[in-house]
Amino acid sequence: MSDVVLTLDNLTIGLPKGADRAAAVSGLNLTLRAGEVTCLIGESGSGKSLAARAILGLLPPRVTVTGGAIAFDGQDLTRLTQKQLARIRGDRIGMIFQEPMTALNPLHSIGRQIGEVLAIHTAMGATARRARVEKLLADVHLPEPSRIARSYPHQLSGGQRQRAMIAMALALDPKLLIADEPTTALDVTTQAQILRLIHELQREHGTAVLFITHDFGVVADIADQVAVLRQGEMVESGPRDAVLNAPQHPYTKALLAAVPRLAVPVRPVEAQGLVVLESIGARKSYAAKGWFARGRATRALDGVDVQLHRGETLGLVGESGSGKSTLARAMTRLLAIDSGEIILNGESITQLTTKALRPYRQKIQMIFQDPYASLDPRQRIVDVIAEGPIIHGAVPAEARLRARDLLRLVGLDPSAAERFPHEFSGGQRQRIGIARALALQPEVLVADEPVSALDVSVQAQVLDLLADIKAKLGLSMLFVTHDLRVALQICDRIAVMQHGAIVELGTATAIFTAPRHPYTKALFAAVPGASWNQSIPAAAE
Amino acid sequence: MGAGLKRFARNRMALLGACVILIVVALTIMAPFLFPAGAFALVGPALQPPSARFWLGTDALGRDVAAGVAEGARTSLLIGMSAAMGAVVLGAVIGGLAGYCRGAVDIVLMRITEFFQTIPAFLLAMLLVVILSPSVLSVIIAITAVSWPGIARLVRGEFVALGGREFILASAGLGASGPRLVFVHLLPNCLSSIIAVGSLLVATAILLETGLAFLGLGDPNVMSWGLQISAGRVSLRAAWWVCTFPGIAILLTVLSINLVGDGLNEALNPRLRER
Amino acid sequence: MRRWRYFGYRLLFALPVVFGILVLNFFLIRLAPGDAASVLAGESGAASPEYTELLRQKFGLDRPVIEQFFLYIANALRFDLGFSFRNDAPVSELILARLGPTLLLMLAAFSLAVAFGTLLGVLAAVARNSWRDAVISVATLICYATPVFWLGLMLIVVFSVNLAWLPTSGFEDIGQGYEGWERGVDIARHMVMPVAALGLFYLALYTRVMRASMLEQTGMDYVVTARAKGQSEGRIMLGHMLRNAFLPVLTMAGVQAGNLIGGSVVVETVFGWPGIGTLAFNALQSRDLNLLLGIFFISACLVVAINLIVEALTIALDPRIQA
Amino acid sequence: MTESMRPSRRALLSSAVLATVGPAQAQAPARAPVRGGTMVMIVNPEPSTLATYAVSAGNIPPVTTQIYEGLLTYDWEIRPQPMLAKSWTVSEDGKTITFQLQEGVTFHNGQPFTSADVQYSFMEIAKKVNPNGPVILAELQSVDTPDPMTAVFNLANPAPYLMVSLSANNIPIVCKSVFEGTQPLQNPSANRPVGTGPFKFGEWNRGQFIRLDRNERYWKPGLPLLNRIIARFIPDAATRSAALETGEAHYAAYSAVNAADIRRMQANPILGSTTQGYGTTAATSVLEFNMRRPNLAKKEVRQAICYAIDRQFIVDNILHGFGKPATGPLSSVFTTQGFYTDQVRRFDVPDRLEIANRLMDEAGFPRGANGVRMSLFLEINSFGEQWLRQGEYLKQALGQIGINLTLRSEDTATWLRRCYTDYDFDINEPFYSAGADPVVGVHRHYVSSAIRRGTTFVNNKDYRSPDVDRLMDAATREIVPARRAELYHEAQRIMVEDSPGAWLCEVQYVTIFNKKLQNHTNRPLGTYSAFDRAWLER
Repeated sequence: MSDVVLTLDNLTIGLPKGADRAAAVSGLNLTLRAGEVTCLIGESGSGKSLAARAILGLLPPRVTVTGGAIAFDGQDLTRLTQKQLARIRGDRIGMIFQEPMTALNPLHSIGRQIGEVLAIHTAMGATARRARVEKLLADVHLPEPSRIARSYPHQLSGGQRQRAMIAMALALDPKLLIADEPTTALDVTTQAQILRLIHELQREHGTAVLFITHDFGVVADIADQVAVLRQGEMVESGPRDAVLNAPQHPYTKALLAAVPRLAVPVRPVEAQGLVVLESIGARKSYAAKGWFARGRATRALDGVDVQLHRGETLGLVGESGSGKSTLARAMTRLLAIDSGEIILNGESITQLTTKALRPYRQKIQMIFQDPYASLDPRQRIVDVIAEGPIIHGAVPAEARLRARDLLRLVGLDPSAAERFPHEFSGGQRQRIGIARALALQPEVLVADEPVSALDVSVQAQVLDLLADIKAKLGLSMLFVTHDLRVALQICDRIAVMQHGAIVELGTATAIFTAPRHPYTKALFAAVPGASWNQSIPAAAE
Repeated sequence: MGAGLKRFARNRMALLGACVILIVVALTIMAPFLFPAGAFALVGPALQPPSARFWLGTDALGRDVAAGVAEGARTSLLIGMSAAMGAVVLGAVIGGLAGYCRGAVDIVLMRITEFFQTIPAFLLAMLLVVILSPSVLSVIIAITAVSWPGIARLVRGEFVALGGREFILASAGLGASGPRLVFVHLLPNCLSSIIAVGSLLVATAILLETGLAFLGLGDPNVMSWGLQISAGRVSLRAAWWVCTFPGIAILLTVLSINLVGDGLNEALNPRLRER
Repeated sequence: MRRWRYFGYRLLFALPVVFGILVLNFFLIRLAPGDAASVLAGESGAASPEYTELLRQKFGLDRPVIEQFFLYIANALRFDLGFSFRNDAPVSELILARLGPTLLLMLAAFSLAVAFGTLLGVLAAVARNSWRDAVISVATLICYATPVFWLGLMLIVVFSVNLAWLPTSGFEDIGQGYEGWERGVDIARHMVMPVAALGLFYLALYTRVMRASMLEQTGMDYVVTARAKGQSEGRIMLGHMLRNAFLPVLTMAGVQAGNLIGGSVVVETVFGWPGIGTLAFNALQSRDLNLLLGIFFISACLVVAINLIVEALTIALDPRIQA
Repeated sequence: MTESMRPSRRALLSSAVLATVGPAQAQAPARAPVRGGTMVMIVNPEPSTLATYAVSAGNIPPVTTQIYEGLLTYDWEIRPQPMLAKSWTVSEDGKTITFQLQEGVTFHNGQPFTSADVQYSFMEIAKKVNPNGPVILAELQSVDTPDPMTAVFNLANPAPYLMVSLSANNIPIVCKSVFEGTQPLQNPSANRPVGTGPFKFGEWNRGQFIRLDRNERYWKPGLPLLNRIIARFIPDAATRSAALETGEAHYAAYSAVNAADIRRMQANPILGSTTQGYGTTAATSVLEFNMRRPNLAKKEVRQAICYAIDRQFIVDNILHGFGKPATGPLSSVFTTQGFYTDQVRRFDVPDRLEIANRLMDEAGFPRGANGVRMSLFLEINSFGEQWLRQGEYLKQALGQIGINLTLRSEDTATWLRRCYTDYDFDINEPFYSAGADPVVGVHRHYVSSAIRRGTTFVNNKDYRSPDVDRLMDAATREIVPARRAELYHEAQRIMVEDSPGAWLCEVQYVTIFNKKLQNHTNRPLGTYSAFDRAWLER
């Protein structure tokens, strides 16, 4: 097809002794062409980011390229000194990162940081540089480029920061752009915009792009070529449609199967049960930080009315800051609300003291997002799970015995009981979290983004487990997620939240097939790989 | 914690420090046997240079400097550890209250803490020792009184950080009571930071104690390195050994405690470890 | 600008702190046993009770404590800190006379410690795990563990008595009639050892903080970004990491301001430096209440002022700070 | 005498040898004096005030005696010599003293010196605000000024001690016009003194130095020789020694130099030393027993303590040899006047420990299970490190006779209040200088009329002996020296027998000076007199 810009030839990246495997990446072959987006996709630990960083010689200390070559512009980048590499970086190869907040120097203005690229690689004077920076900022569709140039990173939104990063990476019109999960930290709607921007600029300039991601939806949206990486080895590569629609390797197949589809699975329609948990007009605002920030309080909940019926799963969907987590915590009384009522089984629990609340606690249990933060690192698993029953008066020995049963229930070996949280993987920890919640035999399970920190394959397993348990135990579940695909998979009804209010509430099918609110529509439009998602066959299992 | 100790054991400097501290501790235990007459006993001629009979020489009254160093180790360690312990307890209570209760309690307690950090610590310690009249107890109280704010801020910071962690929320969601949250979850989780910082505090306390004693604010009935130096100071140049050896003792002890404290910090402090 | 408005708030917040210190100090010192008049009488040999009473009246010690307190606060607001009966001079005059040398000593020790601490910290961090790092680390650990007074005495023995390079003590050679530049050099020579004795501990402290801070910055994403731009390592260090790494040092420096004054008590005593530290110790010994109150007040003001300067520097260096 | 009873911080180290040192000048000026130069003397600690007329702290006169002058000065035998008084006559009955004053003397402010100034200095200043005025001038009824150059002192009773108490350090002559109509304690000249002396006050840089400048119009022709005197204040002892060794400072008297450093300094070729110049400031370290305490009310216990202490040890190890054991309440400096006697109960006998233990048994204090008979507190004198050393020694020494001594170290104010107001002490370890006459420095510690609560450095022991009261009262008025000596001998025997205190050591002060500094110690008052004839070699 077009010109080859960069070739990875049997690239092997060694890890320091004591790592879980010898090579982060072994024998990777990849060809990047001008005007093409090549997606390197893999789960966490697959070595995809290190492969990208190796190109620019930006590997962390003690991680080194131990074999193979990186051919760029007739040179083998692995043989260049740091000094020689520095001349290429930023000039002929640009790079953007996952977290634009930390990737930008917090103490320098945006203009200065972009201008720095120009100062390093060109002979432009200060005025010329300033003009060029503003032009670049305008190119990435940032409003008021001169103001943005004077701003500091913390004064911009996440999307604006990533745009500025892109402007910086493309400042000198490089032949290759390396994008290391550039949209992972962003909300879906912002992600869609950034993806469009990269696509647009790349088409305009004919840049070759190496795009690192873990999301097949993103791949579907942006990739020309796809390479799938597992444990440092490439298991499959090829044109996008070939890989997505006709995967050859079992791993690719399994990954694709795990991707939640943008579709509502067929599930038996049940009669709506009684209301178990209800929020009436819940309001909550957070005072802004700082002592003198008068009237700058953020309204996290703005009079929310919502009802959870017995036996159903209600999804709360929204982007960050929409108030969905706040609502979940308010409804479990982990957070006090300013006004309104929280009603459990017809009783108001809004004003109860910690002590008075205790009997109600066991009826509502929560599952948290971060499997690393949600378990006390100093507690054995058995104590984690038995803590609830013990608090509620169970005989400790019995509670511990039951903890082992629960471990079996969530698919873990009972021998796990004596170990500490750090000995488990993310998915396993999330199972432990579920076991802890179940230990109190609750009526309502509140799951706050329970799968968003997990790899896609693990995510599917945990979702299955939740659905399974819910069905088995006849629970009601409040399910908080930012991912519409996940919500459609698991929820009976979905509430879409924006700015602390529910903008649309309906059955999953209704929301999916006939969204009414513009924001709901926008969310659907922004789902990565939306069109592909709908088209793939439900098979692959 | 076990893994932390293993990490600690791999730190050679910290192990070296621990060895020195063990030697100092052994010295305090053996002092009554090595020097049965006590450190104040007039055992020989005044200002004898180090010799076979008096390893570290004698001071202006003919007391054995070695006996003083051995007995002083006990005092310095006693004062250092008690003051550090006091500061840790006081700081943990205040910082814990502030970090757990938040809100107005937090603001008031942290203002008080800042306030105590602003007052020149050494001047305050001097003042307290004079008000309470010099004794081991008053020196401990004075050092405690100026050392707690750091711990308070540390504990508060940890409590606030941990309070936002999901496992605390999870426990609260299980219906855990306040004391349970504090003693089962919050405190054990910041214990390693407290131990690390607390151990460094022992070193600071010993330095403070010697500083106070240098200015004549030590307990006159108890031998301590500070007292030895302040007594030997007048004859520093006629008899260098009188305050040289206690000085070296201070230096080594404080250095060792710092090494151990740093080692503990690196081994136990998860945030440092992640780096 | 919002950021400087924030500074204004900090300034505003300093006032209650200062006032609180005023209140606390007053009552704390009143708690102490002993009466200044009896000390003064003691200095006078065997004074009669009538004479002691005369002194007590002269200095208002016979008034109720509350009355003394309000008198003190009212006067302090006018920066009139009362009269030191022991020194037979107004407190503010005594302190002002001593303020200069102490400020000079503290600021010199402080700025040198920060400057060299930063430099050494960077050197150690750059050469991490090399012999240079090891030497710097060991040296800082030793400085960190050395009692200040001991260090001072050793410096005198070595550099004044044995080598005769530097004067033993004092602020300047009185009676030599030095003027202008010569006088400056003379004072500088007198300052070398006190500044070294006071500053070495903080030098070690800042070196440690700076080293750790630099190492922390090394792993930051923005450093990778700068590298990805093609920036050279030297420029990355100077242009990007240094300023970020310096912020914790600055914060630490602010926290340590109070301790610096404490350290100067000991150092000033050893070197006969005519500053507030010596004055404070003498005042404490002789239970000169008004003078002590004044010294505590001024020290606190000094600490608050240093903290404000640190705050201003932080604001200037860190654009993230705002009200 | 104003120096009396001051627990001098400088004191400590020194004394007894001094009376035996010959009166000859310490140095023989071989070369002709040179004019000019700046002398740097170390004064420690820094004076709190220069109001020497109202405050008798011992660190003030080294500065103020350069500025103020007295009516008299003294020769090596403490015989009165002319100063501002050119001559004097004492009447037969000892009740009238007539002074003829120096002519042509002016104060530093230009005012001429007249008998009105003398009258004012004695009647308005010394008698009223000088803390020692009530003792020294108790008998002074009035001062007449028949003409500007004559002052007549009228006494109620003879006062044999008065004529040895008229030097500048005791009663300085101030300028009447400066003080008239003001409160003497608040007079601006308190810290900017105006006198008639060879040096004028220059500036006082607190914490650092006081500068004194040559008085160009000094009444003694051709004097002073020095251009300037700097009194430097260095708080740290080691640093003071170092300043002398490096030649930064020329002169340090009293205990400015630590006893421990003296031998080394004496070996230094650029430095010299002398024990002269402390003739009227002989100092003795003592213990005071609180006889209100039942234990200490027993004479046997007090004597036992006296026996238990090895005074020579204190001299050797705490005073570093600069002193000698004391035998009783009068210092051996009073040997010249014949007042001193060592024919008293002696505690330095070979079997002193056996005697002490026997006395304790007899007093009814057998040793307990742990060998302890009783526990007592010792109040540590807060005026210097050496007192702590002495306390540490005493703890060991008294341990030998079964007394468990606990040291209590408090700040000066608390110490003074405990020992002189609250009487809440067991044993106190002060330090007194005897003054030029026993009336000034000795009586107040032992006569029962001096039991005055709240007054520092008087009889705080609750010692009440009618015999001693009677003997001392008689000695105050007795003008025949031999009879006076008899009275004192008898009093010493009674007091040592009663042992209301223990007399430990007479301290020998040593002055360390740079050998370039010449002719600095030419009077018994030493640093308490002007350096008008001192000069510096170039």
